[in-house]
Amino acid sequence: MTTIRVQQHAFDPGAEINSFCARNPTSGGVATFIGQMRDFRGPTRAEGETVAAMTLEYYPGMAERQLDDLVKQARERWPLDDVLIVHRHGPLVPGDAIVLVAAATAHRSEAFAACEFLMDWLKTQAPFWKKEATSDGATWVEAQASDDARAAKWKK
Amino acid sequence: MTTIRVQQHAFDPGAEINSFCARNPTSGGVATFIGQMRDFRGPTRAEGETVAAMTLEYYPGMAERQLDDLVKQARERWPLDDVLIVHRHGPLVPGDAIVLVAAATAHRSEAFAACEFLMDWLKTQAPFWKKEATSDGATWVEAQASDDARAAKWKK
Amino acid sequence: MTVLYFAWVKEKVGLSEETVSPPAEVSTISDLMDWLSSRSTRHAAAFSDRQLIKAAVDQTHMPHASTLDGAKEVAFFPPVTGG
Amino acid sequence: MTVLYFAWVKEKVGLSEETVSPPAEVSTISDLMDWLSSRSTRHAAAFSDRQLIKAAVDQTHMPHASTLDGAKEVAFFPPVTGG
Repeated sequence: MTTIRVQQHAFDPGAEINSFCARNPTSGGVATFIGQMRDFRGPTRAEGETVAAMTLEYYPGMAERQLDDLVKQARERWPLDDVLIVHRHGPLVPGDAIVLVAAATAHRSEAFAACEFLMDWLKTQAPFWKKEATSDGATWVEAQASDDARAAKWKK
Repeated sequence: MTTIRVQQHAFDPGAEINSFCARNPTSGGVATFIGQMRDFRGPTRAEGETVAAMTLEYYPGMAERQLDDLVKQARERWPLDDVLIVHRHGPLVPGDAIVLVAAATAHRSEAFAACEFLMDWLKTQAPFWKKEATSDGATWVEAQASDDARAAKWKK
Repeated sequence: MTVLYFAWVKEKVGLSEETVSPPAEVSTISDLMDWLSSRSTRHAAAFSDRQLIKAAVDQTHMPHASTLDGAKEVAFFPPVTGG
Repeated sequence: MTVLYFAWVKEKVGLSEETVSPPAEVSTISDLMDWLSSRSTRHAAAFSDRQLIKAAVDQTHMPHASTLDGAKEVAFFPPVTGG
Protein backbone atom coordinates (compact mmCIF):
# COMPACT_ATOMS: atom_id res chain seq x y z
CA MET A 1 0.00 0.00 0.00
CA THR A 2 1.13 3.53 -0.73
CA THR A 3 -0.62 6.80 0.06
CA ILE A 4 0.64 10.05 -1.43
CA ARG A 5 -1.26 13.25 -0.75
CA VAL A 6 -0.31 16.74 -1.85
CA GLN A 7 -2.78 19.06 -0.21
CA GLN A 8 -3.36 22.66 0.69
CA HIS A 9 -5.15 22.12 3.98
CA ALA A 10 -3.27 21.50 7.21
CA PHE A 11 -2.92 17.94 8.46
CA ASP A 12 -2.45 16.40 11.87
CA PRO A 13 0.82 14.40 11.84
CA GLY A 14 -0.05 12.47 15.00
CA ALA A 15 -3.45 11.42 13.70
CA GLU A 16 -1.89 10.42 10.36
CA ILE A 17 0.77 8.34 12.13
CA ASN A 18 -1.79 6.64 14.36
CA SER A 19 -3.95 5.68 11.36
CA PHE A 20 -0.84 4.49 9.55
CA CYS A 21 0.19 2.28 12.48
CA ALA A 22 -3.35 0.96 12.83
CA ARG A 23 -3.58 -0.06 9.20
CA ASN A 24 -0.26 -1.93 9.50
CA PRO A 25 -0.76 -4.24 12.49
CA THR A 26 1.67 -6.82 11.07
CA SER A 27 4.54 -4.33 10.75
CA GLY A 28 6.76 -4.32 13.80
CA GLY A 29 8.29 -0.95 13.06
CA VAL A 30 7.17 2.41 11.76
CA ALA A 31 9.70 5.17 11.07
CA THR A 32 8.44 8.67 10.39
CA PHE A 33 9.79 12.09 9.62
CA ILE A 34 7.98 15.38 10.09
CA GLY A 35 9.30 18.57 8.56
CA GLN A 36 7.80 21.57 10.26
CA MET A 37 7.79 25.24 9.45
CA ARG A 38 10.07 27.27 11.69
CA ASP A 39 9.38 30.89 12.54
CA PHE A 40 12.89 32.02 11.63
CA ARG A 41 15.57 31.42 9.11
CA GLY A 42 19.23 31.07 9.80
CA PRO A 43 21.12 28.78 12.15
CA THR A 44 19.32 29.84 15.34
CA ARG A 45 16.27 31.87 16.18
CA ALA A 46 18.40 34.48 18.00
CA GLU A 47 20.71 35.05 15.04
CA GLY A 48 18.01 34.51 12.43
CA GLU A 49 15.37 36.58 10.78
CA THR A 50 11.72 36.16 11.70
CA VAL A 51 9.62 34.34 9.16
CA ALA A 52 5.96 35.20 9.62
CA ALA A 53 4.52 33.05 6.85
CA MET A 54 5.43 30.87 3.93
CA THR A 55 3.92 29.90 0.63
CA LEU A 56 4.74 26.58 -0.95
CA GLU A 57 4.31 26.66 -4.68
CA TYR A 58 4.23 23.35 -6.47
CA TYR A 59 3.82 21.76 -9.86
CA PRO A 60 0.49 19.93 -9.78
CA GLY A 61 0.66 16.62 -11.53
CA MET A 62 4.42 16.39 -11.58
CA ALA A 63 4.67 16.59 -7.77
CA GLU A 64 2.41 13.58 -7.27
CA ARG A 65 4.08 11.70 -10.12
CA GLN A 66 7.56 12.42 -8.75
CA LEU A 67 6.63 11.28 -5.23
CA ASP A 68 5.05 8.16 -6.67
CA ASP A 69 8.24 7.44 -8.58
CA LEU A 70 10.36 7.95 -5.44
CA VAL A 71 8.21 5.47 -3.53
CA LYS A 72 8.62 2.95 -6.36
CA GLN A 73 12.40 3.37 -6.12
CA ALA A 74 12.27 2.90 -2.34
CA ARG A 75 10.23 -0.27 -2.78
CA GLU A 76 12.83 -1.66 -5.16
CA ARG A 77 15.44 -1.23 -2.44
CA TRP A 78 13.60 -2.32 0.69
CA PRO A 79 10.66 -4.60 1.45
CA LEU A 80 8.20 -1.96 2.65
CA ASP A 81 4.80 -2.93 4.00
CA ASP A 82 3.40 0.55 3.59
CA VAL A 83 4.44 4.10 2.77
CA LEU A 84 2.71 7.40 3.48
CA ILE A 85 3.72 10.81 2.17
CA VAL A 86 1.72 13.94 2.92
CA HIS A 87 3.05 17.25 1.58
CA ARG A 88 1.44 20.66 1.95
CA HIS A 89 1.28 23.39 -0.67
CA GLY A 90 -0.09 26.92 -0.50
CA PRO A 91 0.08 29.23 2.53
CA LEU A 92 1.68 27.95 5.74
CA VAL A 93 2.24 29.45 9.17
CA PRO A 94 4.99 28.69 11.70
CA GLY A 95 4.42 25.38 13.47
CA ASP A 96 2.63 23.84 10.50
CA ALA A 97 3.78 20.42 9.42
CA ILE A 98 5.07 20.79 5.85
CA VAL A 99 5.77 17.16 5.12
CA LEU A 100 5.23 13.77 6.73
CA VAL A 101 6.87 10.58 5.52
CA ALA A 102 6.15 7.24 7.18
CA ALA A 103 7.42 3.75 6.33
CA ALA A 104 6.19 0.50 7.89
CA THR A 105 8.37 -2.60 7.74
CA ALA A 106 9.08 -5.82 9.57
CA HIS A 107 12.61 -4.65 10.43
CA ARG A 108 13.39 -1.22 11.76
CA SER A 109 16.63 -0.59 9.84
CA GLU A 110 14.68 -0.76 6.57
CA ALA A 111 12.01 1.60 7.87
CA PHE A 112 14.68 4.16 8.82
CA ALA A 113 16.53 3.77 5.52
CA ALA A 114 13.40 4.10 3.40
CA CYS A 115 12.17 7.11 5.34
CA GLU A 116 15.48 8.94 5.03
CA PHE A 117 15.87 7.98 1.36
CA LEU A 118 12.41 9.36 0.62
CA MET A 119 13.12 12.61 2.45
CA ASP A 120 16.53 13.07 0.82
CA TRP A 121 15.16 12.52 -2.67
CA LEU A 122 11.97 14.45 -2.08
CA LYS A 123 14.10 17.44 -1.06
CA THR A 124 15.95 17.45 -4.38
CA GLN A 125 13.38 16.04 -6.82
CA ALA A 126 9.83 16.89 -5.79
CA PRO A 127 8.74 20.14 -7.47
CA PHE A 128 7.93 22.38 -4.52
CA TRP A 129 9.30 25.86 -3.90
CA LYS A 130 9.22 27.76 -0.63
CA LYS A 131 8.71 31.50 -0.46
CA GLU A 132 9.26 33.01 2.97
CA ALA A 133 7.68 36.23 4.18
CA THR A 134 10.07 38.22 6.39
CA SER A 135 10.16 41.87 7.37
CA ASP A 136 12.15 42.46 4.13
CA GLY A 137 9.34 41.07 2.02
CA ALA A 138 8.87 37.67 0.47
CA THR A 139 11.87 35.79 -0.87
CA TRP A 140 12.35 32.41 -2.49
CA VAL A 141 14.28 29.94 -0.37
CA GLU A 142 17.47 28.82 -2.07
CA ALA A 143 18.27 25.16 -2.58
CA GLN A 144 21.08 23.81 -0.44
CA ALA A 145 24.07 21.95 -1.84
CA SER A 146 23.99 19.73 1.25
CA ASP A 147 20.64 18.35 0.10
CA ASP A 148 22.09 17.33 -3.26
CA ALA A 149 24.99 15.67 -1.49
CA ARG A 150 22.66 13.68 0.75
CA ALA A 151 20.52 12.52 -2.15
CA ALA A 152 23.64 11.54 -4.12
CA LYS A 153 24.85 9.24 -1.36
CA TRP A 154 21.95 6.85 -2.11
CA LYS A 155 23.15 6.34 -5.68
CA LYS A 156 24.39 2.84 -6.21
CA MET B 1 15.36 18.74 26.83
CA THR B 2 14.95 15.01 27.28
CA THR B 3 11.90 13.04 28.34
CA ILE B 4 12.20 9.38 29.25
CA ARG B 5 9.16 7.52 30.46
CA VAL B 6 8.90 3.83 31.32
CA GLN B 7 5.27 3.15 32.02
CA GLN B 8 2.73 0.39 32.32
CA HIS B 9 -0.23 2.22 30.86
CA ALA B 10 -0.78 2.47 27.12
CA PHE B 11 0.23 5.66 25.35
CA ASP B 12 -0.94 7.38 22.18
CA PRO B 13 2.04 7.69 19.81
CA GLY B 14 0.36 10.31 17.63
CA ALA B 15 -0.52 12.52 20.58
CA GLU B 16 3.03 12.15 21.97
CA ILE B 17 4.52 13.09 18.59
CA ASN B 18 2.24 16.11 18.21
CA SER B 19 3.18 17.39 21.68
CA PHE B 20 6.83 16.78 20.91
CA CYS B 21 6.63 18.75 17.65
CA ALA B 22 4.71 21.53 19.39
CA ARG B 23 7.31 21.92 22.12
CA ASN B 24 10.08 22.14 19.49
CA PRO B 25 8.90 24.89 17.16
CA THR B 26 12.48 25.85 16.27
CA SER B 27 13.42 22.34 15.12
CA GLY B 28 12.94 21.87 11.41
CA GLY B 29 12.87 18.10 11.58
CA VAL B 30 11.48 15.42 13.84
CA ALA B 31 12.31 11.75 13.23
CA THR B 32 10.38 9.12 15.13
CA PHE B 33 10.21 5.37 15.47
CA ILE B 34 7.29 3.36 16.80
CA GLY B 35 7.68 -0.29 17.68
CA GLN B 36 4.33 -1.99 17.86
CA MET B 37 3.23 -5.35 19.12
CA ARG B 38 2.37 -7.78 16.35
CA ASP B 39 -0.20 -10.52 16.76
CA PHE B 40 2.11 -13.23 15.44
CA ARG B 41 5.70 -14.33 15.58
CA GLY B 42 7.75 -15.53 12.68
CA PRO B 43 8.52 -13.94 9.33
CA THR B 44 4.88 -13.55 8.23
CA ARG B 45 1.50 -13.84 9.86
CA ALA B 46 0.56 -16.79 7.59
CA GLU B 47 3.66 -18.81 8.51
CA GLY B 48 3.81 -17.58 12.07
CA GLU B 49 2.22 -18.52 15.33
CA THR B 50 -0.50 -16.37 16.84
CA VAL B 51 0.55 -14.24 19.79
CA ALA B 52 -2.45 -13.29 21.87
CA ALA B 53 -0.69 -11.22 24.50
CA MET B 54 2.70 -10.20 25.77
CA THR B 55 4.23 -9.24 29.07
CA LEU B 56 7.20 -6.93 29.18
CA GLU B 57 9.25 -7.44 32.30
CA TYR B 58 11.79 -4.76 33.14
CA TYR B 59 14.36 -3.76 35.70
CA PRO B 60 12.98 -0.65 37.43
CA GLY B 61 15.66 1.89 38.08
CA MET B 62 18.19 0.42 35.70
CA ALA B 63 15.87 0.76 32.68
CA GLU B 64 15.45 4.51 33.20
CA ARG B 65 19.14 4.93 33.99
CA GLN B 66 20.19 3.00 30.89
CA LEU B 67 17.89 4.99 28.61
CA ASP B 68 19.16 8.20 30.15
CA ASP B 69 22.72 7.10 29.47
CA LEU B 70 21.88 6.23 25.85
CA VAL B 71 20.40 9.70 25.31
CA LYS B 72 23.56 11.25 26.77
CA GLN B 73 25.63 9.24 24.30
CA ALA B 74 23.39 10.34 21.43
CA ARG B 75 23.76 13.97 22.51
CA GLU B 76 27.54 13.63 22.44
CA ARG B 77 27.31 12.54 18.83
CA TRP B 78 24.65 14.85 17.41
CA PRO B 79 23.29 18.30 18.29
CA LEU B 80 19.80 17.27 19.37
CA ASP B 81 17.21 19.85 20.31
CA ASP B 82 15.04 17.33 22.10
CA VAL B 83 14.64 13.61 22.65
CA LEU B 84 11.62 11.61 23.77
CA ILE B 85 11.58 7.94 24.72
CA VAL B 86 8.44 6.19 25.94
CA HIS B 87 8.66 2.47 26.70
CA ARG B 88 5.91 0.23 28.00
CA HIS B 89 6.23 -2.53 30.57
CA GLY B 90 3.69 -5.00 31.92
CA PRO B 91 0.89 -6.60 29.91
CA LEU B 92 0.45 -5.65 26.26
CA VAL B 93 -2.00 -6.63 23.54
CA PRO B 94 -1.48 -6.76 19.76
CA GLY B 95 -1.52 -3.32 18.20
CA ASP B 96 -0.13 -1.66 21.31
CA ALA B 97 2.80 0.68 20.81
CA ILE B 98 5.70 -0.82 22.78
CA VAL B 99 8.22 1.94 22.27
CA LEU B 100 8.36 5.43 20.82
CA VAL B 101 11.59 7.30 20.15
CA ALA B 102 11.57 10.85 18.77
CA ALA B 103 14.45 13.21 18.02
CA ALA B 104 14.14 16.87 17.07
CA THR B 105 17.00 18.61 15.29
CA ALA B 106 17.73 21.44 12.90
CA HIS B 107 18.94 18.99 10.25
CA ARG B 108 17.08 15.84 9.32
CA SER B 109 20.08 13.54 8.86
CA GLU B 110 20.96 14.00 12.53
CA ALA B 111 17.39 13.32 13.62
CA PHE B 112 17.36 10.05 11.66
CA ALA B 113 20.78 9.01 12.93
CA ALA B 114 19.97 9.75 16.57
CA CYS B 115 16.63 7.98 16.40
CA GLU B 116 18.14 4.85 14.84
CA PHE B 117 21.12 4.89 17.23
CA LEU B 118 18.76 5.09 20.20
CA MET B 119 16.62 2.21 18.94
CA ASP B 120 19.63 0.02 18.11
CA TRP B 121 21.18 0.53 21.53
CA LEU B 122 17.92 0.36 23.42
CA LYS B 123 17.31 -3.05 21.81
CA THR B 124 20.57 -4.44 23.18
CA GLN B 125 21.08 -2.45 26.40
CA ALA B 126 17.80 -1.46 28.00
CA PRO B 127 16.72 -4.11 30.52
CA PHE B 128 13.35 -5.24 29.16
CA TRP B 129 12.31 -8.82 28.44
CA LYS B 130 9.37 -9.90 26.32
CA LYS B 131 7.29 -12.94 27.16
CA GLU B 132 4.81 -13.93 24.47
CA ALA B 133 1.62 -15.87 25.10
CA THR B 134 0.87 -18.32 22.29
CA SER B 135 -1.31 -21.42 22.13
CA ASP B 136 1.74 -23.35 23.44
CA GLY B 137 1.88 -21.26 26.57
CA ALA B 138 4.07 -18.29 27.43
CA THR B 139 7.68 -18.20 26.24
CA TRP B 140 10.48 -15.70 26.60
CA VAL B 141 11.48 -14.03 23.35
CA GLU B 142 15.08 -14.72 22.42
CA ALA B 143 17.51 -11.95 21.68
CA GLN B 144 18.56 -11.62 18.05
CA ALA B 145 22.16 -11.57 16.92
CA SER B 146 21.15 -9.06 14.24
CA ASP B 147 20.36 -6.54 16.98
CA ASP B 148 23.84 -6.87 18.45
CA ALA B 149 25.31 -6.39 14.98
CA ARG B 150 23.29 -3.23 14.42
CA ALA B 151 24.27 -1.76 17.77
CA ALA B 152 27.92 -2.61 17.14
CA LYS B 153 28.00 -0.66 13.89
CA TRP B 154 27.67 2.60 15.88
CA LYS B 155 30.90 1.92 17.75
CA LYS B 156 33.58 4.38 16.76
CA MET C 1 3.58 22.93 -26.66
CA THR C 2 2.68 24.24 -23.23
CA VAL C 3 5.47 25.95 -21.32
CA LEU C 4 5.09 26.29 -17.56
CA TYR C 5 7.07 28.51 -15.21
CA PHE C 6 7.35 28.19 -11.45
CA ALA C 7 8.67 30.19 -8.48
CA TRP C 8 11.00 33.05 -9.39
CA VAL C 9 11.21 31.92 -13.01
CA LYS C 10 7.47 32.54 -13.23
CA GLU C 11 7.84 35.92 -11.55
CA LYS C 12 10.64 36.97 -13.88
CA VAL C 13 8.85 35.84 -17.03
CA GLY C 14 5.60 37.31 -15.73
CA LEU C 15 3.60 34.28 -16.84
CA SER C 16 2.78 30.97 -15.26
CA GLU C 17 1.97 29.30 -18.54
CA GLU C 18 2.02 29.94 -22.28
CA THR C 19 1.35 27.94 -25.40
CA VAL C 20 4.11 28.22 -27.97
CA SER C 21 4.98 26.67 -31.32
CA PRO C 22 8.74 26.85 -31.64
CA PRO C 23 10.24 26.24 -35.09
CA ALA C 24 11.60 22.80 -36.01
CA GLU C 25 15.24 23.78 -35.36
CA VAL C 26 14.41 24.11 -31.64
CA SER C 27 15.27 20.54 -30.75
CA THR C 28 16.70 20.59 -27.18
CA ILE C 29 15.72 22.20 -23.90
CA SER C 30 18.66 24.60 -24.34
CA ASP C 31 17.37 25.54 -27.78
CA LEU C 32 13.96 26.21 -26.29
CA MET C 33 15.46 28.48 -23.62
CA ASP C 34 17.32 30.40 -26.37
CA TRP C 35 14.16 30.72 -28.42
CA LEU C 36 12.02 31.78 -25.45
CA SER C 37 14.70 34.33 -24.44
CA SER C 38 14.28 35.97 -27.86
CA ARG C 39 10.58 36.53 -27.26
CA SER C 40 10.78 39.25 -24.59
CA THR C 41 13.23 41.00 -22.29
CA ARG C 42 11.46 39.34 -19.36
CA HIS C 43 12.07 35.89 -20.80
CA ALA C 44 15.68 36.86 -21.49
CA ALA C 45 16.10 38.03 -17.89
CA ALA C 46 14.55 34.85 -16.51
CA PHE C 47 16.89 32.67 -18.56
CA SER C 48 19.99 34.84 -18.16
CA ASP C 49 21.72 32.38 -15.82
CA ARG C 50 20.95 28.91 -17.10
CA GLN C 51 22.75 27.20 -14.25
CA LEU C 52 19.93 28.30 -11.95
CA ILE C 53 17.21 26.80 -14.12
CA LYS C 54 15.93 23.25 -14.02
CA ALA C 55 13.64 21.77 -16.61
CA ALA C 56 11.06 19.03 -16.80
CA VAL C 57 9.72 17.55 -20.01
CA ASP C 58 6.26 16.05 -19.71
CA GLN C 59 6.66 16.12 -15.92
CA THR C 60 10.03 14.36 -15.78
CA HIS C 61 13.27 16.10 -14.76
CA MET C 62 15.56 16.39 -17.80
CA PRO C 63 19.02 17.87 -18.38
CA HIS C 64 19.25 20.94 -20.65
CA ALA C 65 20.85 18.95 -23.47
CA SER C 66 17.85 16.61 -23.80
CA THR C 67 15.83 16.71 -26.97
CA LEU C 68 12.21 17.77 -26.86
CA ASP C 69 10.95 14.93 -29.12
CA GLY C 70 7.33 16.00 -29.43
CA ALA C 71 7.08 17.12 -25.79
CA LYS C 72 3.64 18.44 -24.87
CA GLU C 73 4.58 20.16 -21.61
CA VAL C 74 7.90 21.74 -20.74
CA ALA C 75 8.42 23.37 -17.34
CA PHE C 76 11.16 25.69 -16.13
CA PHE C 77 11.85 26.31 -12.46
CA PRO C 78 14.59 26.90 -9.89
CA PRO C 79 16.07 23.98 -7.92
CA VAL C 80 13.31 22.59 -5.72
CA THR C 81 13.05 23.49 -2.02
CA GLY C 82 10.17 21.43 -0.65
CA GLY C 83 10.11 19.02 2.22
CA MET D 1 24.24 -7.49 48.85
CA THR D 2 20.93 -7.65 47.00
CA VAL D 3 20.77 -10.08 44.09
CA LEU D 4 18.00 -9.59 41.54
CA TYR D 5 16.83 -12.03 38.89
CA PHE D 6 14.80 -11.24 35.80
CA ALA D 7 12.88 -13.10 33.08
CA TRP D 8 13.67 -16.83 32.81
CA VAL D 9 16.59 -16.52 35.23
CA LYS D 10 14.05 -15.43 37.85
CA GLU D 11 11.74 -18.30 36.92
CA LYS D 12 14.55 -20.85 37.13
CA VAL D 13 15.88 -19.56 40.44
CA GLY D 14 12.33 -19.23 41.74
CA LEU D 15 13.09 -15.86 43.31
CA SER D 16 13.02 -12.30 42.06
CA GLU D 17 15.30 -10.99 44.77
CA GLU D 18 17.40 -12.20 47.68
CA THR D 19 19.80 -10.68 50.13
CA VAL D 20 23.08 -12.56 50.40
CA SER D 21 26.43 -12.18 52.17
CA PRO D 22 28.99 -14.05 50.09
CA PRO D 23 32.39 -14.75 51.65
CA ALA D 24 35.35 -12.50 50.90
CA GLU D 25 36.83 -14.85 48.29
CA VAL D 26 33.82 -14.15 46.02
CA SER D 27 35.37 -11.24 44.19
CA THR D 28 34.01 -11.32 40.61
CA ILE D 29 30.62 -11.75 39.00
CA SER D 30 31.73 -15.24 37.91
CA ASP D 31 32.65 -16.07 41.49
CA LEU D 32 29.23 -14.89 42.61
CA MET D 33 27.51 -17.12 40.05
CA ASP D 34 29.59 -20.09 41.31
CA TRP D 35 28.73 -19.32 44.89
CA LEU D 36 25.00 -18.81 44.16
CA SER D 37 24.97 -22.09 42.17
CA SER D 38 26.14 -23.90 45.32
CA ARG D 39 23.15 -22.66 47.29
CA SER D 40 20.40 -24.70 45.58
CA THR D 41 19.75 -26.93 42.59
CA ARG D 42 17.49 -24.21 41.19
CA HIS D 43 20.30 -21.67 41.32
CA ALA D 44 22.62 -24.25 39.74
CA ALA D 45 20.12 -24.88 36.93
CA ALA D 46 19.65 -21.15 36.31
CA PHE D 47 23.41 -20.59 36.04
CA SER D 48 24.19 -23.82 34.14
CA ASP D 49 24.89 -22.03 30.85
CA ARG D 50 26.75 -18.85 31.71
CA GLN D 51 26.85 -17.66 28.09
CA LEU D 52 23.12 -17.00 28.32
CA ILE D 53 23.38 -14.85 31.42
CA LYS D 54 24.06 -11.13 31.52
CA ALA D 55 24.88 -9.23 34.66
CA ALA D 56 24.56 -5.70 35.97
CA VAL D 57 26.36 -4.34 39.00
CA ASP D 58 24.63 -1.43 40.67
CA GLN D 59 22.47 -1.06 37.55
CA THR D 60 25.32 -0.98 35.04
CA HIS D 61 26.01 -3.77 32.53
CA MET D 62 29.25 -5.54 33.45
CA PRO D 63 31.18 -8.49 31.98
CA HIS D 64 31.39 -11.66 34.09
CA ALA D 65 35.06 -11.09 34.89
CA SER D 66 34.37 -7.75 36.62
CA THR D 67 35.03 -7.47 40.32
CA LEU D 68 32.18 -6.78 42.67
CA ASP D 69 34.03 -4.14 44.73
CA GLY D 70 31.43 -3.54 47.38
CA ALA D 71 28.49 -3.76 44.99
CA LYS D 72 25.15 -3.24 46.67
CA GLU D 73 22.93 -4.62 43.90
CA VAL D 74 23.82 -7.34 41.41
CA ALA D 75 21.30 -8.44 38.79
CA PHE D 76 21.28 -11.51 36.54
CA PHE D 77 19.12 -11.75 33.43
CA PRO D 78 19.01 -13.06 29.85
CA PRO D 79 20.00 -10.83 26.92
CA VAL D 80 17.47 -8.02 26.74
CA THR D 81 14.59 -8.08 24.25
CA GLY D 82 12.78 -4.77 24.65
CA GLY D 83 11.99 -2.10 22.08
